[in-house]
Amino acid sequence: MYSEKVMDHFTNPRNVGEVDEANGTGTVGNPECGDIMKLTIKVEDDKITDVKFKTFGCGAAIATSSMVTELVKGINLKEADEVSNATVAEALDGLPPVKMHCSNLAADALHAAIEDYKKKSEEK
Amino acid sequence: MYSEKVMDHFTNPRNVGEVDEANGTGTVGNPECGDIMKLTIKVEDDKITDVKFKTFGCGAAIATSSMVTELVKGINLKEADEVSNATVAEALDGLPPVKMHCSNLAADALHAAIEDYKKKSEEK
Amino acid sequence: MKNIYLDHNATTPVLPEVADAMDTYFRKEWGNPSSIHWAGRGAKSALSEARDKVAAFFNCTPVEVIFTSSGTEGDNHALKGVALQKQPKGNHIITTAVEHPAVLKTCKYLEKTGFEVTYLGVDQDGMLSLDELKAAIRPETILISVMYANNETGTVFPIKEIGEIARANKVLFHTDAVQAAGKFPLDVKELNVDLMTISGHKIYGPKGVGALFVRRGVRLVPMIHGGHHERNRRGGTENVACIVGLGLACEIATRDMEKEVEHVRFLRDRLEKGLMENTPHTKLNGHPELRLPNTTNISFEFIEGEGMLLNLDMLGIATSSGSACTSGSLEPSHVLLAMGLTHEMSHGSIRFSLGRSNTEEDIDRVIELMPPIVKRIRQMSPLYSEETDGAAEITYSDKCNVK
Amino acid sequence: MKNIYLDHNATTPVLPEVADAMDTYFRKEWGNPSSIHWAGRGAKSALSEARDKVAAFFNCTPVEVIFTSSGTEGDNHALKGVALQKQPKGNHIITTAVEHPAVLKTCKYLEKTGFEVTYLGVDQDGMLSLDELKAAIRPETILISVMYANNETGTVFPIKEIGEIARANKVLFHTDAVQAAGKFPLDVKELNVDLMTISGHKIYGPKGVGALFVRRGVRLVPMIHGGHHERNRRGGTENVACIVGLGLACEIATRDMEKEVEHVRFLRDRLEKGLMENTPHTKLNGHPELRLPNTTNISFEFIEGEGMLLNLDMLGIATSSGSACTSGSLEPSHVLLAMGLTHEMSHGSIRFSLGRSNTEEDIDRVIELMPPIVKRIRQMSPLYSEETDGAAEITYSDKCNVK
Ligand SMILES: Cc1ncc(COP(=O)(O)O)c(C=O)c1O
Ligand SMILES: Cc1ncc(COP(=O)(O)O)c(C=O)c1O
Repeated sequence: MYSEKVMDHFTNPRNVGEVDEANGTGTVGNPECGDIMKLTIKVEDDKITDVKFKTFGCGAAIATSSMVTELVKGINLKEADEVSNATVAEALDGLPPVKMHCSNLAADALHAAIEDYKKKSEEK
Repeated sequence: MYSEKVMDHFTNPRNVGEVDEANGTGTVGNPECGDIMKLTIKVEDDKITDVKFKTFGCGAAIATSSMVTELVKGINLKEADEVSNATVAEALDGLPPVKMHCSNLAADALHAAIEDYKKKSEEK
Repeated sequence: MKNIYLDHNATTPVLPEVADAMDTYFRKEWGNPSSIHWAGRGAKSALSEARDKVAAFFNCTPVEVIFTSSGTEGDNHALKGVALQKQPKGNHIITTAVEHPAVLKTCKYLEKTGFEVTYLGVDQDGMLSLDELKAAIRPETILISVMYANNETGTVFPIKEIGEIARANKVLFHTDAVQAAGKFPLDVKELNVDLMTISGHKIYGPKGVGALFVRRGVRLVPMIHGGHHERNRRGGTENVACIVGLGLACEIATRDMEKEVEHVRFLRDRLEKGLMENTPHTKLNGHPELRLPNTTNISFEFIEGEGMLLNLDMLGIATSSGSACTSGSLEPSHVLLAMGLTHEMSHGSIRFSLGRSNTEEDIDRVIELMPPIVKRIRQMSPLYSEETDGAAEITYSDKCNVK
Repeated sequence: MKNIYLDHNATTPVLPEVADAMDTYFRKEWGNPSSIHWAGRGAKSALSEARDKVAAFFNCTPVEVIFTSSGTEGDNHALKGVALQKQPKGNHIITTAVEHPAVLKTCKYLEKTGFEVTYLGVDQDGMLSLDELKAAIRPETILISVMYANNETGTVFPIKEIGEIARANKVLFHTDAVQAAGKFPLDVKELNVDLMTISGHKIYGPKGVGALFVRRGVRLVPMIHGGHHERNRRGGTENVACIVGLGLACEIATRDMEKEVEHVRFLRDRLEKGLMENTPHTKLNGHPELRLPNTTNISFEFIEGEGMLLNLDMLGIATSSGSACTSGSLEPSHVLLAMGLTHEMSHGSIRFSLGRSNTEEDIDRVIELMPPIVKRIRQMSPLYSEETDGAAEITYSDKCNVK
């Protein structure tokens, strides 16, 4: 069902957990929808220096979460803004059609975390 | 599908043809119904001394025709009157349910032939 | 004495390679294709390979294939599925008087539930008229269902032309290609059909499996509701082994078609000629040219088919009779009656349908053995006079003995 | 590493003796049972023997058995067949909220076509209330359809009592016995049922075949119209080989039932105990006693089922998850939701369903391998806090990411 890359990220997920001293957090989804993802980022000089995830969801949800953390670690916010659901799915060599919705979660969580960071920095 | 007795009577039908100098003929059925049977009998002293059949119909129709001729050859008219569809079917060790209607033909033809004989003798 | 099977339109033997392929899915890959664990994966990919093969057979895409449990289910699903889906738009269906019971009985049922059905007649060769078809189309016509080839006579209908007419009138078109499969290419694009039914056991595959082509965009009300199988179009755990068998049978049918058609046509022509030359009072039923290459249907005057069939069977020769004494009365073939045959002639028909295993010797034996059988049964018939070698004089009673 | 199959409620392996019996009907007796010649006779008598065996399984007469292409078809046929037949008399059907989709989706369809359906709820053990059932019966109620045993939780309903209620109220009663077959005797007389569905592949027989018991005198509108098959009740050339397989599977199921039930119950109890003792935050789903002897369904809090399933699969252990991400959204089990579980707990369920080939070593291995999997996935879950070994504080967005 899943590509090798998906299974790799599912089996050995990268960047699980919560970033110490995170300055941006994105939580998307809720139990009624099925999937829940929480992404924490640390942004320094407009760059995502650290990122971690915690995900409640199916194999695809975990793999996309893991993949999105890999994709954005070390890049600047502007580049991160451009990471879309399609980017994540592609990086995983595709997802089964019935699972495509899961890849929405990862990019959404990322953008929510960036949003949160920006809001917080404005407040400062 | 058919009992051994049916197949025997179908394969080696007894008394096929028309009785020479028959004094009773019964024809029942028509092409629309499917089966047609013509029974000719020779009655002497109230006794069926000869009987023959010709039948257009399925295996069961031929077997019942053959069987009815065997059943009534040599018996008197009163006994012949009592030969029913059930008698014929029983004598053949039964017929498949879907073929039960065929056994109606043989007894009907017999009774029609006897009727015909009686009518003719009255006319004399 | 070797048995000779001449009833391939009733069913065909399963090819050994098909049986071998299926075996794996009973003994090793018995998993449920809906399971995502190891046990289901083999079954799932087998299903998808079989779907590819059937799609190639139809010249369509795999998502346009729905697996069914028989040709009969395919016909039912196509007709009822379209009828119920389109009911708000129209209630008129056009079919022919010579369809298989899978279509005819379904139409009779639909008539009871508010649909109107036109049954197009056929001429003495069993052929329909395209003009009559065109004239039958109304604004409320939602479906035309015309079989590709007739199972009893082998007469082949002009499917491509009917498809064009249907398309020009924006009416959906279903064809029952159960008998045409393996004998003609079933190119749904070339043929302009929207729905097409096939059945495994007529093409050397297993019984109890078939496929329905449904053109992308054509929506059907499902007939069997349940899980997410077949993209929500047909519920029920898939018969993986039989579907694998169907897929392979389709592949082999395409591979061998040309050779097989040539083979059966040669033998069929020889049989037909031999039988008709050796026996007086016969009539060929079906179109002289536009006919399945393996089928010959002959009426033997004055006698009834089952008797011939039983006699042939005793000699190991399997054939089929147009006359079916199944439902309490000796029903003559609705196909032959529609072609204008009398009841007697309809009752007296025998269908010989050939297949890949038949040989010239088989055929010559049948040609030799048939005339004495016919002669013997004619001698028993009240409709036949031996003296004149013709019709006997007989007056019928008008009452039927059937209740 | 030996694979361990714990998903017998999804499908069972075909017994080698069943596969052997079927083989004959692909390779030797491939005839059409409707043919009266030599080629059809073997198939015909095989069909009749299989029917006798299935009738013995139901404790009914052979004419009360209709062969189908799946449990799903049986359920559809029972529901739609009764509904359409009885439509003039009434339009109300009673079923439960926890039926298989074969019943639920059919009811949803019937609702669209003018029927009213009452879906009885269940309590936290998945049990229904007979009082609620009685209260739901109305003058226009034509059918009660309640499954014998639930496929997800194994909860067993009081069929005999429901049958008595139905009979007392002169309402027809159908039960989907697909999962109960082989685990309880299916005596239709004892149970007071009018219609009962079984499926071959849940009792070590083939997929794509099933049977529907229809009590003599109960008339159904046919679902698949066609030839005279199954006494005009279900058209389509019979899947002789699969039907033979079903017949033998029924015979073996009866023969081995007692032994098998004892075997799987022992292992299931061991597994259940082992899993729940070794892992905190678990919940048993289903009735503690009135449950299939082979089934245990456990929710692991804070995590989602597919992840566990995939991890188990990587170790060769086949199970099933109540959470199905198939139709574009992660759907939690309708059965578990009906029992009052939260969405999280429904998502976190795993079903282990045992069968005859499982061993004590299998079970002990699963008991050992499961806790680290659960731990690992919990560590990834935003709902779980390792520090407190409990629920994490988290605020949800209220928008779903699913379109
Ligand atoms: C309770 C129940 N009913 C019906 C079915 C459907 O049977 P089948 O898989 O033969 O379509 C199943 C199994 O999937 C089941 O568990
Ligand atoms: C033309 C035609 N349509 C439909 C069918 C039905 O197919 P099946 O035997 O698979 O039910 C048959 C064969 O019986 C057929 O010849």
